[in-house]
Amino acid sequence: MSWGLSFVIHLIAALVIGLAVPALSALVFPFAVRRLSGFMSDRLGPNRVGPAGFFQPIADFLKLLLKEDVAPLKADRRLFRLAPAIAFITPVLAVSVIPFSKGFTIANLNVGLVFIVAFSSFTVLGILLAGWASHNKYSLLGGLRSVAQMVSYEIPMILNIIIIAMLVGSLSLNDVVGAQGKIWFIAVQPLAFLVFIVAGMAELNRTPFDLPEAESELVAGYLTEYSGMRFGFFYGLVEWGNASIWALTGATLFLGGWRGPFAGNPGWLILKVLVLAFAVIWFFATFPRLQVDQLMNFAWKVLIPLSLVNLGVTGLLIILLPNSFLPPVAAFSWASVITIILLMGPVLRKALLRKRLKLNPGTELGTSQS
Amino acid sequence: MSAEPFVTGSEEAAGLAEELLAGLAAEVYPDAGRVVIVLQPGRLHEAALKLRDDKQLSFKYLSFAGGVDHKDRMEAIYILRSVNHSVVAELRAPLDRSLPVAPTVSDVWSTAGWHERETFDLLGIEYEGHPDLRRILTDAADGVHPLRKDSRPQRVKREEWRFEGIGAPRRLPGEEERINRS
Amino acid sequence: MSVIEKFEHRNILTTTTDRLFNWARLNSLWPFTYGLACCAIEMISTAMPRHDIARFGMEAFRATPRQSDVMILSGTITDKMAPVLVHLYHQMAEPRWVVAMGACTCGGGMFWDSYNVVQGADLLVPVDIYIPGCPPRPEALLYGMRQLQEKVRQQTQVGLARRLAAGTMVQYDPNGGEK
Amino acid sequence: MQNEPDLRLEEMVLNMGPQHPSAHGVLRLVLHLDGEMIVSVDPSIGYLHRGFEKLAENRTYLQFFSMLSRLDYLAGFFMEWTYVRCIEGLMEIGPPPRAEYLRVIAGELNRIISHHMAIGDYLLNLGAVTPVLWTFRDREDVLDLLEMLTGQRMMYNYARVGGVRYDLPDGFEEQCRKFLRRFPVMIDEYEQLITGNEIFLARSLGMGVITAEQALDYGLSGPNLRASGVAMDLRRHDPYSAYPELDFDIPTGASGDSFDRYKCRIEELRQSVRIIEQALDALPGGPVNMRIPPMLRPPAGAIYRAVETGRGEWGNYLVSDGSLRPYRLKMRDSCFVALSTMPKILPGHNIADVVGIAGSLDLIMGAVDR
Repeated sequence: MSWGLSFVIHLIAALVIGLAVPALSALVFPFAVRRLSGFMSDRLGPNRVGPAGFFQPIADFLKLLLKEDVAPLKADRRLFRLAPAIAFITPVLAVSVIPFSKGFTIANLNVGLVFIVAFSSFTVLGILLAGWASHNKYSLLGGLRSVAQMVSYEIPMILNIIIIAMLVGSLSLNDVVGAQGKIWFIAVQPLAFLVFIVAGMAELNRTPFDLPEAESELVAGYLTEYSGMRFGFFYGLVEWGNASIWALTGATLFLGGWRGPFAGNPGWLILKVLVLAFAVIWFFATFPRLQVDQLMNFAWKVLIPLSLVNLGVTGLLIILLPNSFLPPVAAFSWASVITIILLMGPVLRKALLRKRLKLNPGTELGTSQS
Repeated sequence: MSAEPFVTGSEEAAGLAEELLAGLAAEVYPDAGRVVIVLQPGRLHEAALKLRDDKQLSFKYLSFAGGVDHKDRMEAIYILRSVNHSVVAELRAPLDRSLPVAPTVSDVWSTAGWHERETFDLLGIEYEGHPDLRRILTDAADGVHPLRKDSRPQRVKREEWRFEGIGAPRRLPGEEERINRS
Repeated sequence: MSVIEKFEHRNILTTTTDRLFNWARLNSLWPFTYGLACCAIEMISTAMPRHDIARFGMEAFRATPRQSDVMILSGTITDKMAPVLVHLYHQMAEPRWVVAMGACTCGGGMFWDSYNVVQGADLLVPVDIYIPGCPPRPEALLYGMRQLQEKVRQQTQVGLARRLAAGTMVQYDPNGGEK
Repeated sequence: MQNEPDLRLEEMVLNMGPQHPSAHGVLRLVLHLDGEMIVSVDPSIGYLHRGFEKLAENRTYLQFFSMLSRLDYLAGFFMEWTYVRCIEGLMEIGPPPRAEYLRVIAGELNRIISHHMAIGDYLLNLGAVTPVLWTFRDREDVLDLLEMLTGQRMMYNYARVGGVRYDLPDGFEEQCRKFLRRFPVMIDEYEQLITGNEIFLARSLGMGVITAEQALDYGLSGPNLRASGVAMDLRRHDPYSAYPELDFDIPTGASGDSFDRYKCRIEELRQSVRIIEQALDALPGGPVNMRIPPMLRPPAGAIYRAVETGRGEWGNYLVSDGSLRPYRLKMRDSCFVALSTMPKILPGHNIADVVGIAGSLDLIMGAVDR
């Protein structure tokens, strides 16, 4: 096979998979969210369109495609139209370094981790542009919140990716999967996995960190002025495409990628992605939303120090015990996770929740006091 | 728990209030479970302060401030609640109907601020010294106060706002931010 | 010859696209969270577990007019609110529909003689479906939304285009807006 | 020129409402913002001003009756109760004891649905989706009971001058007791989902604090007042109907923040269950209505009567001139005064807290605007 033909095939495969992953996730995830969160709140969710309502997202997107595309007169219209396309770069490109099974990677980069981190920043740019160009105060606030939040949570995210890279000794995602032949990294570094999940929720603007599009405060945040398919781009393709990129990365880094009990194949990867996506929906149905200052405090005062300590200790252990560093790293990580969950939870709750309610028994007349 | 003597009913409270407001009130009598205090013109603010600060009656709670238009005269009404006791008092301040002006009590009870704005809006009673006397519920024209007995509120011409199609001239205030059809 | 006139007569292309497009539209009518008064509570109840409007793909209550398809006017419209309402209607993207829920939006309701109440939403914006009741039960709202779906089903692209070109809503007729 | 700073900082004016997802209907808040911090607030109301007070003057006493439950449309029975108490007070009649107990039952059921909405809506404003769905699920059960009792889901027309409209229907008592047995479990379920949640605690503790002095000064009432530590409840303070014969506690908070307001409402749900149980046990026999003249002509005079609704003191000041129509009907609403505290308590908070605090104050615009 000549080099040229191989390049063309590669390019077509990259485009097909790069577009298919966000498109499929935009079709599957909204449906799953509506049915699952419906189930969690004692409802049915959409079930009339197609088998069990499975065509609901198709109807939604076709409708959005047909809807009028409105741009406010005072908006910066060039940027307004460009923003969804810019934000869409992330899910299309980042998927190309994910190993789907043995030897099935679109681009086997030796700096795959760096590539993912680099391209995930494009979403921030798109959202900032969308918020800025809309000429709407809600959009502006949403866009600014989003940038602050995504830039802050990028740091713990990257720190934890570095931990994995240190454990593997390589930045290639294929090597990461290859290193998890015996044990998945979730068992070695549960602390990093937890931080990865939390930072991921913030990166994806999902509950409890969905401040940029906080519906009850900012109407629809940076999306407020978007209608029609441009809204569909953001709402479906970008958001859920990013969610699947996050889940793919998480599955690859911590859950063994395409590895599975019988034979390694993409099915296992998809299963792991769905498990992670279920976590997203579960959080959505459970948590209220944080506040901007609390969100920032959490990133800078909790997550980043935690990640730094984890990074330092892991690095130290790797230097001290170059041949058998996995058991001590696992011991340290598990110990810190158990400490955090068992100790900090109740302590924090007790500190926050003092016994404050007083019951005044049924009293005689006129004895209430000021 | 207050150590003050316990006021049981409106009769007893009426006696106490009469004693307290000697020279300010024209009439104090119990009626239908509450104490009615009809004030002499122009003594509202003094009486309000006295009623609030009195240890026994301690009317620290203002339920509402309103007014009644009695065709020939206007009355500003204040319903007070005692914090310690089960007593309700009604303050009535007679006003001149052609130019109803009352002193504000929003410095005595903060809650009066909005109630007075509402009464100003609906009845046209002007409260002297009120920090922010604007219409609150309606945006009627000047001089129109819907709850006055002789008021015939002007109907707003709704044709001005009506949606008449996409190509129609825009008449809405603030409509210059019209959307661009691409 | 305009584009609209080219598709004046029904053919297999227009009918198929009509059916496909209408299928998408009627199955994803996203209402606008615009609660006005008492009826708003019943509108919320309709979206809640017992009545669950989500079954028809309508639970995506969007908070911004740009992204919503149906404006459910739930409650009394006052003089102070009327300009806001029209403004919001302007901001919605085509195709858009309006449902008048409850007696007040249909014709002023029991407040018809008040000095501050608009006697019906159709004085301000074109209304597609009227739902009587004070307030209508959630079942009534569901029925009304089903009727709106029927209306959307009978729409044609030509009718829609003509509506856009003419600048006004075409009144409901079973031929789907064709003359 | 040199004195001018490079960066010009200015306040941003944000118009929240009248159409806003958490405007509780049609509240409009003009916020002056410094970044995300609130500098000052100017609530603008009247978007639902339907002119009830004027309409009352144009209708006979009985014609006006059907409008009352449209005021506070979440708990309409309290409005009817207050109004009939005014007329009964003017006519110096009292309903038969069975009617008083039935009014208490209907009133407490109304309090439950009102608090349901308050709690669910508050959590929805904070960004949690599931609580509102759960509370509405249980709210429907109460609405079923009320529909059995009165024939309507929301607008009851149940109270009559000199009694109530219907006696208990068959099967009401069993269904009500079944509900009362199940409901405390549901309340525990809400608390499991909401009260212990760290994010909820972080969002509610110390937010929108109203001290006891401020609360009295501003004339707050209901759970908002009791959360500040003032045990003032009209059911005890200015007793009416069958309440003196019933045993219940008055929950009070300690600090007057959003959390205390939420917790007071949760506790009041439990107390309402207690009250209904006692009322069902102690339900006396006899008629539920008394003969009154078909054309009501209360004697001339003025009267003030108030009822403790789910939101606080609802009062009617009724002036009669002896004719068929009320001469003047002034309504006192607790949401109106709760809203008037917002310019005082909001500055210094975040945008996110605006909706949180508004939700915890439990505003109903139908009652605010009248």
